Amino acid sequence: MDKPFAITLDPGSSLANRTGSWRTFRPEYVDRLPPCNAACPAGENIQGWLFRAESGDYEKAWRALVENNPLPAIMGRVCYHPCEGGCNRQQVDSAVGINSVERFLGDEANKRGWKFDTPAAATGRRVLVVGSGPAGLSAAYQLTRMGHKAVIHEAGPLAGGMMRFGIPKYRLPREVLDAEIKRLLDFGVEIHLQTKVSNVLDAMMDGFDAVFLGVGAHIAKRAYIPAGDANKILDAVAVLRGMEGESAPMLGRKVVVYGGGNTAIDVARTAKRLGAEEAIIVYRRTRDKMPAHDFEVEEALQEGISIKWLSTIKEAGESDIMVEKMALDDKGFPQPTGEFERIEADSVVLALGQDADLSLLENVPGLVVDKGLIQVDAAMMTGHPGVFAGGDMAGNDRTVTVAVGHGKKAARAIDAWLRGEKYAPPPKPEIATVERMNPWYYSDAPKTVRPVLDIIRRQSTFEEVLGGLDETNALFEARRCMSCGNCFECDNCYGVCPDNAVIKRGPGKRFQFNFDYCKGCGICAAECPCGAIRMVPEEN
Amino acid sequence: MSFQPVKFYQTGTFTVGNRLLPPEERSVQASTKRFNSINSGHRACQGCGEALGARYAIDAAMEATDGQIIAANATGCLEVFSTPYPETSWQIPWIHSLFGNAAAVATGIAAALKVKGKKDVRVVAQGGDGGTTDIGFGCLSGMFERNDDVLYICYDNGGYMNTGVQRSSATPAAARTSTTPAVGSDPGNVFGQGKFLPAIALAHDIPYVATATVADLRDLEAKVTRAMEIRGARYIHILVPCPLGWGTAAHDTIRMARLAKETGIFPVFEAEHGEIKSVLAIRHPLPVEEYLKPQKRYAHLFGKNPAVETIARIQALADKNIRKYRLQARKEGH
Amino acid sequence: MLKQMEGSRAVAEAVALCRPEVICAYPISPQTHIVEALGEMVKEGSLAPCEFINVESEFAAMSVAIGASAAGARSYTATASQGLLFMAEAVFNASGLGLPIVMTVANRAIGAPINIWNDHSDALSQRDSGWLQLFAETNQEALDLHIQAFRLAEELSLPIMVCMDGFILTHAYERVDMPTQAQVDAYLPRYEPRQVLDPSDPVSIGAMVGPEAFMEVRYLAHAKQMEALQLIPAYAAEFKAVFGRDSGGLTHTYRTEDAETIIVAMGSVLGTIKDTIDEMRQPENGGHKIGVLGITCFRPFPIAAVAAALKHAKRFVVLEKSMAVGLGGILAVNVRMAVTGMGLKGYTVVAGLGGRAITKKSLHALFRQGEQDGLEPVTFLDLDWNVVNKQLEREKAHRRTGPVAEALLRDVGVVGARNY
Amino acid sequence: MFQVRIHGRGGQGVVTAAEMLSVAAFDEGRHAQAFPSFGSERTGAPVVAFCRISDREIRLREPIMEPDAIIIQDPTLLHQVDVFAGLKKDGYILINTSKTFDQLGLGDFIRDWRQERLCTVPAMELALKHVGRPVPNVPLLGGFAAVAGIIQLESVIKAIEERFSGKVAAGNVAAAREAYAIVKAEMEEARRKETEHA
Repeated sequence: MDKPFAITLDPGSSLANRTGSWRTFRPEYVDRLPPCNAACPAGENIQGWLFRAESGDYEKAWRALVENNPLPAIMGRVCYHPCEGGCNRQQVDSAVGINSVERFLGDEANKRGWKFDTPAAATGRRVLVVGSGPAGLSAAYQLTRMGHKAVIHEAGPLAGGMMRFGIPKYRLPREVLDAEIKRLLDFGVEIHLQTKVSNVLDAMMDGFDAVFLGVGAHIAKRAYIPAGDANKILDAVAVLRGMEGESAPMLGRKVVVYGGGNTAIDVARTAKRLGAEEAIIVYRRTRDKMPAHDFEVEEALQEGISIKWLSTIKEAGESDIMVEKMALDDKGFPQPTGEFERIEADSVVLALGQDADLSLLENVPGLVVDKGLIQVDAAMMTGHPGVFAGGDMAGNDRTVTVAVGHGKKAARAIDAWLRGEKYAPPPKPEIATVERMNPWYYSDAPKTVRPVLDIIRRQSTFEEVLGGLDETNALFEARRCMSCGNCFECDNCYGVCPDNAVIKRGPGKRFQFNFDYCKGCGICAAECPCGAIRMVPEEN
Repeated sequence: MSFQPVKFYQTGTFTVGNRLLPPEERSVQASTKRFNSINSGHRACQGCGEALGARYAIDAAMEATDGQIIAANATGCLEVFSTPYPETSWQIPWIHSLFGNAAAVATGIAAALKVKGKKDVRVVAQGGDGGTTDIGFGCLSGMFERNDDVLYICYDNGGYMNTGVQRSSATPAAARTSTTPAVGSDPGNVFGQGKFLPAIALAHDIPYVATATVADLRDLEAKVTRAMEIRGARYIHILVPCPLGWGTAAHDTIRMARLAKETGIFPVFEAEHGEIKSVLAIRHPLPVEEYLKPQKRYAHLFGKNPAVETIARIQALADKNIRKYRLQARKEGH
Repeated sequence: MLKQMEGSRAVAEAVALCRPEVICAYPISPQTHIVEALGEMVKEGSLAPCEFINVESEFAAMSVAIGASAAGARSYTATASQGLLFMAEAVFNASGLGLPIVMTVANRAIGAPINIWNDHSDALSQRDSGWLQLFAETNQEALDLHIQAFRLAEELSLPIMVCMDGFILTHAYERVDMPTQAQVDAYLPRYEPRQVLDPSDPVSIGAMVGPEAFMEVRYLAHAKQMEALQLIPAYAAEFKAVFGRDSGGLTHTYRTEDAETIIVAMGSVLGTIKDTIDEMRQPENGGHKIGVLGITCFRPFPIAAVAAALKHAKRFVVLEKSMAVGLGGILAVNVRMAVTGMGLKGYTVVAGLGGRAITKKSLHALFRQGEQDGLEPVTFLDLDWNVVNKQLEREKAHRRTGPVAEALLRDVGVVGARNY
Repeated sequence: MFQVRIHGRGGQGVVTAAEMLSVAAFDEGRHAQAFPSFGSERTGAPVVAFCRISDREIRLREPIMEPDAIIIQDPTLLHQVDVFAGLKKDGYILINTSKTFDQLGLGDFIRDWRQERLCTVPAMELALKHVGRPVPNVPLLGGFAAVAGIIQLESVIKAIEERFSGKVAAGNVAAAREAYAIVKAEMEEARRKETEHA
């Protein structure tokens, strides 16, 4: 067309004008550390596996999950999910039910028979793992992935450690535990049961290049309570371990549990299920000071367990105990009041904590033990080169999740050590705090409530109390993830750029900036829901 | 709601797109095949809300008509930054005639298309608030009352930004502009003046009137799409923050639009034949200060001696909008 | 076909024969009868396909025409006086964008004081708008000029005003030869726009052009008008071939062969001037050597044709229905430009403003005075000096003399008692 | 060239009358130019229209200041407007009235005029009778065909039929014919009187 000069122009000719030269700040895509990941003692990439679960690809999600934790079905039941405590979604509505999705994925794996990915080529190195609790299993798994041979020596008759002998069935059905252990065995982890290591250095001589100790803390702490002959005083470890034996422990009609930790709750709830008419927890402080998790306390109360707050047991008689009332001082410590009360009790179970059996470490040079805990460095190595430790024996934060984290960390350190290197964890990116995000974009979607077993059956059977999510709910829950700090391809940057300077690269490939036209306004960064873009000054 | 909320729990319908949505539920802007009706290389300020709003709207119109759009543009920022000789950013047939005649030019185009039997080709007129509510008001009203087959889109940034931020009849009360400076006993724009053109459009009983902001892309696209399903005079009034004129950070453009809507300052609704059919409810109610404070044009209301009464008057205006248009926050469904 | 009809109707029928596709109308006297007639034709379906749009202002009328023309439709509107001024911004815009709109201007005075009667102030106020301006002497010519205008406009991609005296022509019933549709179709090809808004070949029309190219754009507009100086006579010749009538062209001379004095004028007053000249040329009246040059095309101004027509005369008298306040004439300035250096005596006569009748009687006196070089450089025909002087004295004497127009009316007497 | 000036009031069809007169002349193969007084006067206001009839092209565009004939559609104008301005003494006058010139108070004024050129016709009554509306313009044209002899009655009737249709056309034709007859009779009477005087 013979167009009029200057007044009429050909379409889109402004591409000749490179407005990128206007820019003084440039946007940059980043991956920030989601607070859930940061909070996970096992170091799971939660956002990462949720991201895969969101698209309904549960197997991929599970595979991403088990890179850091081989026990998702267990974890999805027994983990106290500090991730959810860190979840940014709490500031929108409520935390994402990470734990329930994890359980869904773990169960799905068991149901579908998913196996771990083939390990790396064999290195020919052998590592002895002492103890088949979560720390040991985690270490053995990670070592196996890296191509090392991991051999577990377990003193007990069954693998699982405290997961089997400390956590009641109604919280962790044994077939779940067995299934995840079996997957590890199939993966190439070797477990020798009823193989107690009494001297670790001797055991190492048996062709091992390193050792990881994860013996746990199985020795119950005692408290002195004057007691008549007839009164039954038991410890919680024994009671819970007894549950795995041929016959259940005899606790009587009225059971008193002494202590305020999760174990105390577990015992009381177990007692109730064993037929006790009354299960009473006696605790010296108040509910808000109680170490047990609140939701467990709540569940226990629902099941009819009563708790005597601010009380200590002074003596145990034949069929009752004497309890002294306590009062909190201004520092929050309980002080005796001199006020007493008698409570009927057929048995008293002490749940006052556990110590580790460190006898196998006698004569190991360089090793340091402090307050019953073996001391390790940042790479989980003890004072003795080549001897690593983790789990309950190495810390006071005694959860399955912490143990799994210890095992993984130790495995990575052992791998480095075997290569004559020192393990250095990769630098952690900055945390994707909610201030770095634009949470307005997330629609209101309250957390899904997991099904809970009805109260009657909870008082009489060891069926699992907390149910799992079905697929729809699990998907819903996964999709509540805000993907903090990590691009989830919401197209916002692509859409909100006034200069069309964002290139959409296609599914899974995220985006890139077209710096020919980007003027550096920063709308993309401001409107990125998950905080995966930052503005940096242009260099001169 | 003017659009079917997407059943997607992560970000609902608020983000531009999402990898998990089926393609047909994604926004036009999410598509790699979107038209980019206004292309890169335009000379709009950093963070220009109007450039963004225009691309949102025209791309949606292009999508709705399979690319059969002709646009008439009033003089103003949009025109100046998009078509300085020898470059144009427009990828669609586009004409700029004058400041005050975009609606009439569009009427002419529509008449030409009708007489030539080109039923598929649709006409959009667009202008800023000055070109729409002031100088172009006569032509616009004429286009409305004749029910000409034109969609008129007003990009409202509350002033004559092209000429250096002067007051228009869409400038909000108390706002500072070059012609309503923040001096004297009553600084900024006068209360009780100005007009809300969407309401005047409603009074014409035209088939379709809607408001939108650049902060609710899905809503905006749904409205443009709906408008293109209808024949006759249609009007969409889009709030497009102006970093220059409002004195806001370039990156805050969408945020400001969002705050305008969430505070009730700017009611977002949709009407057919003079009757309001739906409103975009406030999601997270906020006091007007949240909207006013980031803007330098309201800076005189804050500082050492905040103009409490003035802020209260603005809050009252927002509250009135909330009552009048029933914008109260309500529970979001899944 | 010969018909006795009103000028407005004749123009409307001629426009209809040109198959306009979009017509926009806003009422203003004295053009209303034209668009009323067209509106009826569209409404009853005899003019189809055509969109007739009742707009809300002249500004909108021109704007609608701009849009329609840019979208490839043959577009037409009509206006006058205040209406033309009200659309002025769009008038300039239409030519700037190179859109071949044809507009009838039913010439009328411009207020204040408001006045609905004929003069050329309106069209001449737009002389630099970039439009071509053609002035009709008779209704026949008005009709013919419209047909030529569409062809010219579309060939040049420039808009054209066809100017006809308000009331004097628009409302006059007289004989016209109305061409047939076949004739018009043979003369006027389909509109092939130079630029068009079309989704299949998008362009941006109406870019902002800065100092680097604006002069060139303006020059090109000038060059187009210069081109029109060639096209207009050519199209008029072709018109004659098809329709058998001498209509249009740049200028028309009447009895100028041996004229020593040539009157220069535009529009319908040429008829009265011709009658006067015929009478003056009668031997019994002294056989005055006087003739008249009619300017048909005011823009582009036919400098060469005017110079050629005047070169053998001794003097020229420009009789114009317009006025450059503070200078004198508008047409006269243009004519003087054409005869620069030719050593002619030239006089400007402002006449007929606001519908003041231009009578043969006055012309006889005026022309005789002109022949004897007895005219002031700028003369106001039939000016009531009595009234003017009274007011001037009043203003000298008092500060608060009130509005001039009203004061003059009091002096002149009651409007209703006006002589016809 | 024959020049006619028609006086009346807004709404009485003054301009239409001038136009129809031009059409009648055109139908006879002559040139004619009809035009109004270009005012914006409203219903009831005094209105003037003009018509020139000639065998040659009419170029003159000035208002008719020296008419050959005057048609007065509304006799109440006689005392308000100088309707006779410029009319020569041998000119024609046709007034819509059922009164005589004397009764209208014009006796002295027309004393030395050619009496057979001065006619009245009750056009309003004829219009009401035949058309049913008080529009005197068409009957007056019928009367004018008689009085001036410039145009034929048949041409007027043709012009009526071009302008109107159906009942209105028929009524107007009848009114025009009757007016023509009335005026013809008046003129005969006047001529007879003049002959008597002579």
